[in-house]
Amino acid sequence: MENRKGVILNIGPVHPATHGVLRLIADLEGDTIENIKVDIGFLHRGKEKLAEMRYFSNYYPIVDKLDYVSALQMEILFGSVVEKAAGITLPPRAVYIRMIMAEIQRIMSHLVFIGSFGMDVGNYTGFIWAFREREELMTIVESVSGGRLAPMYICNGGTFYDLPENFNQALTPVLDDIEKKINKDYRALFNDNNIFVMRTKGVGVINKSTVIENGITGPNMRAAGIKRDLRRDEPYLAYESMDFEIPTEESGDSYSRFIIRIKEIIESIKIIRQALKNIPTGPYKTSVPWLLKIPEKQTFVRQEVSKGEMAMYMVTNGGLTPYRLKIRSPTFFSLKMLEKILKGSKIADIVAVVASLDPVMGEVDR
Amino acid sequence: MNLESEEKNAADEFSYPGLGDVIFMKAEKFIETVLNWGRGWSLWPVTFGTSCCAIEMMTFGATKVDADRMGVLFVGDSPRQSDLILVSGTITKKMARRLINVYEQMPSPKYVVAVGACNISGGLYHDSYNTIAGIDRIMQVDVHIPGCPPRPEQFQDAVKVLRELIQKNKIERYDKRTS
Amino acid sequence: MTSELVEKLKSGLKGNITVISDDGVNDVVVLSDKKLIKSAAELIKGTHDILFMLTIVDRNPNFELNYLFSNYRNKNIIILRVNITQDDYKIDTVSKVFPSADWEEREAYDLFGIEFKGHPDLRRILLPEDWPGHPLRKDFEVTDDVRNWTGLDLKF
Amino acid sequence: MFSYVYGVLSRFFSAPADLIVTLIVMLLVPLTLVAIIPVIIGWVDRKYGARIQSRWGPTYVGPFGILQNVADVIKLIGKRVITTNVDRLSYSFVPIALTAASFLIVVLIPWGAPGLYILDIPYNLLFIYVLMAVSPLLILLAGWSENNKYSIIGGFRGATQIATYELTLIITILSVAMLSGSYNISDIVASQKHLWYVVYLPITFLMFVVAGYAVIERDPFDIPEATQELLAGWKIEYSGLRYGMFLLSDYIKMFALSMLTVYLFFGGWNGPLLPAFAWFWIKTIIAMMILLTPRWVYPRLRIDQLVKFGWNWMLPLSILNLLVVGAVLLV
Repeated sequence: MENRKGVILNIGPVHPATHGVLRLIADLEGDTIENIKVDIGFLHRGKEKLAEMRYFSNYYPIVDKLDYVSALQMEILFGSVVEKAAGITLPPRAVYIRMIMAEIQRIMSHLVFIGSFGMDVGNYTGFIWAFREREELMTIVESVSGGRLAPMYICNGGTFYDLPENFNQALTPVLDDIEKKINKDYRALFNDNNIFVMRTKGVGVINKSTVIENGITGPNMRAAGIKRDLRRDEPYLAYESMDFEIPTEESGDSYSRFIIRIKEIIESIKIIRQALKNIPTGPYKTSVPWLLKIPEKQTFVRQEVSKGEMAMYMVTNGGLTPYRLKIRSPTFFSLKMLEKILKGSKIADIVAVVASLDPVMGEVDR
Repeated sequence: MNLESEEKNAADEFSYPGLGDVIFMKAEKFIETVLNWGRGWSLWPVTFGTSCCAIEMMTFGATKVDADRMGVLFVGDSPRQSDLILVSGTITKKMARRLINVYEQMPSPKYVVAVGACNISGGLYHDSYNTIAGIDRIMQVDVHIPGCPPRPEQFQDAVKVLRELIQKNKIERYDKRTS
Repeated sequence: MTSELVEKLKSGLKGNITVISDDGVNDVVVLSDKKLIKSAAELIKGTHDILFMLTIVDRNPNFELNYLFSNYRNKNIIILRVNITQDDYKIDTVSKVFPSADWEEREAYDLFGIEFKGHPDLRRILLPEDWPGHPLRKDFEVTDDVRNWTGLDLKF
Repeated sequence: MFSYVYGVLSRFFSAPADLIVTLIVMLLVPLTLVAIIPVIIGWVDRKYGARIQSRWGPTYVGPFGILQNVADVIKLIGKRVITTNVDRLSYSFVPIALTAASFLIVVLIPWGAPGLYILDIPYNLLFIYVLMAVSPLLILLAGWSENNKYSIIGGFRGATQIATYELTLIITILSVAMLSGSYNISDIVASQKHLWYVVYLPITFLMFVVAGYAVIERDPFDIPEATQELLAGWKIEYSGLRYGMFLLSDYIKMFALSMLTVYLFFGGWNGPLLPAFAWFWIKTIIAMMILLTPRWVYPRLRIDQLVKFGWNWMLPLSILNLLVVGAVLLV
């Protein structure tokens, strides 16, 4: 970068559009990006070290803050790792409760995506609307778990509480409302909005080879045309008995990444409706001692969370705490590619592309 | 005898404020009251959102609570145009200098709200190697919001508390004159 | 398919491997020598697309590296386990073969201090350049000094 | 209006004093307007945007939060100013110049009834256009003087954008002027007595609104100050009262644009039954509400898309439009 003519612009870590604390160092020539570097780690809170200091049951609140917009999915993932290592089987009702909560959380996470994507391309109304719909679901999560962003609902061997009475009656109208609004209001504000399409179509194209090269997973991968979803390919909770589609798009640009998430919300609503119909009665947890001892073992579990394939690799040595817990975050892999796909685009595209990848820095930096 | 004369001298030296002084003092106080009224009702924040609390901060700006009602306008503009820094989220050691940097760029009068358990005592990460256990270690905080993360309504409450402090002129900053 | 890969690895690496479990989906292959990692990665490249994750376990004083490879076509996973001993914490990079290993190796360098020979851009990724020590090692203790340090003196 | 006020005041004051008093009053009127209009429009904007977003907007300060912007202004007045390495002269000059421009707009524009001017000059439409479009130089100067990377990028963007759309704006104004044969707003309004120009010139009207939007830098054309990209763009280093001046001039321009739209295309104060004044304000408020809407509905354009659109479509179309109008007039 010695003989440059332009400006080096430092975007972030405190910037309205960097979704927390992502830092991008752009080498500019006028309004065009010559070169860009990604700097992460501003939210590195040492969660993997903290896992070695916490009991298995006491690590859940920290797991919540991994991907804080889909905290329940993180809890479910960690719960599955512990249960697989300790050989605990879940009662069928707990499986269904977990699946319903995971899908609710997926919708909420995608709504945050829609909102922040809208705001980042300059549409403040989209942000407010998405958060309005999210708040309705948040009320449901609150009534189930007592918490909002960090619900602390999953425990070893099931869930802390059973679903409340009238859960079905409370959830169904909310789902109907969201489905209606996505098909009408959001379509008017985003899909049929010429300027929105102009800003996002053909911007930040990630093709199949880039996906495979960087190990990108989740909606960003499906937007590039690879049909893969761990819920279908490697079913974990009760997903194999559910009937749902895996939406894919071909172009791999920011617009298709947006469309994928819109479609996934609809599929999640479908899953929740089926699960509500088929949910078995019975106990919602098996009793597991609070202080769990897991023998020497290496356990690997991966699940499809809202950002992609998240995995945990837990090494235990017979103690009360994990000996080592490695967390694989999906966005950690997709951020690297920004250096490649942003070259030659305009400053305004940085914002649109970063938002379309839906990074959550809590999960990237861990 | 000695004591009496001293008292007498003190009485002689004490002078009542003249009419001009009174008017000046009253006017100064009035101007200060008006300014503080404006400051209390127009708190534009720097959204220093680093982690989980940032999402609740965004909810605070969205429909349910609507920060705009009490004059908290999320302009998202530069620190130069902001009065309030909402430090929402864990501050890591890599971030600490950036926080101070942003804070120093804000023109005074400026106020600091520390959001969440992480910024009060370290919270969940009190024994982590890379976080700052409470931002009181590096800056002066006016209002703390407890919770992990706090509810949006608590943000509203914090703004109310801060406004009352401002309007009663109870905020003393040690760096009042520096910037 | 993976057991085919195990056979391929066995022949390609002249038997310098031990297979722990062979259930067809979740193989753990232990390499006897860390110099073999590059050729092993090249053999795996044919059937697996990405380095899914790289888990490092501190078996004080040795390190155990678990390379977990995955692909986009099926649910096959292979775990390649290498031990590096305390004489030097160095190993060949696989980021030339699997580009997705780039940031994972930087993270391992950052948090454990393992040097990856031939890595194109081996800098710290999560912590600042002048952060002292490698925190995820077992001998790094979170003392009060570490906790009370505000990090304001960090340059980077 | 000057002579009217002079006539009224000369009854109360003797020979030299009456002129001075009249001058003071004539200065105070636009100053008050400059102060009050942004406060009201700012409140309307915030409240209207909030309702679109199913929020409430300001509610606490005053009835319906109408004093919210007063509080903002008071706060901005009491704010200290920090600057680092700025070019002091040009840094201080830009907000004052922009405020002066908006002050002059208020002085020159007619206020909703025939003859209700603060100052009547024959070519007031041209003058108002110049005052609205004077900003590219000032924006570039501001961006440069602040000595900040964001501000200089914002400054160049602003200069590019406004320079692109100024041409379209003046050509659309030209076609209206050709049709009416005058650059005076009163004459233009008078010539629309029977039919509004929006019927004759629908394309011109659309182009006028779009170009006007781009020139006053309102969303979705707020590219020079794009919050999510450049924080505040060319305004980034301004704080306190100077920033307040920018907000003020933005809203005055917004208001002037909606007034001009009514004057040029919707017949100004012409209308049956109701008095002229009422007609004008009804039309202006409707126009303003419509013009306030796009900010809350559209995302921001990218600078290259905007410039391409300007040079490839807007300018050729406006020239073609001008030629057609000229040909029709000749025939």
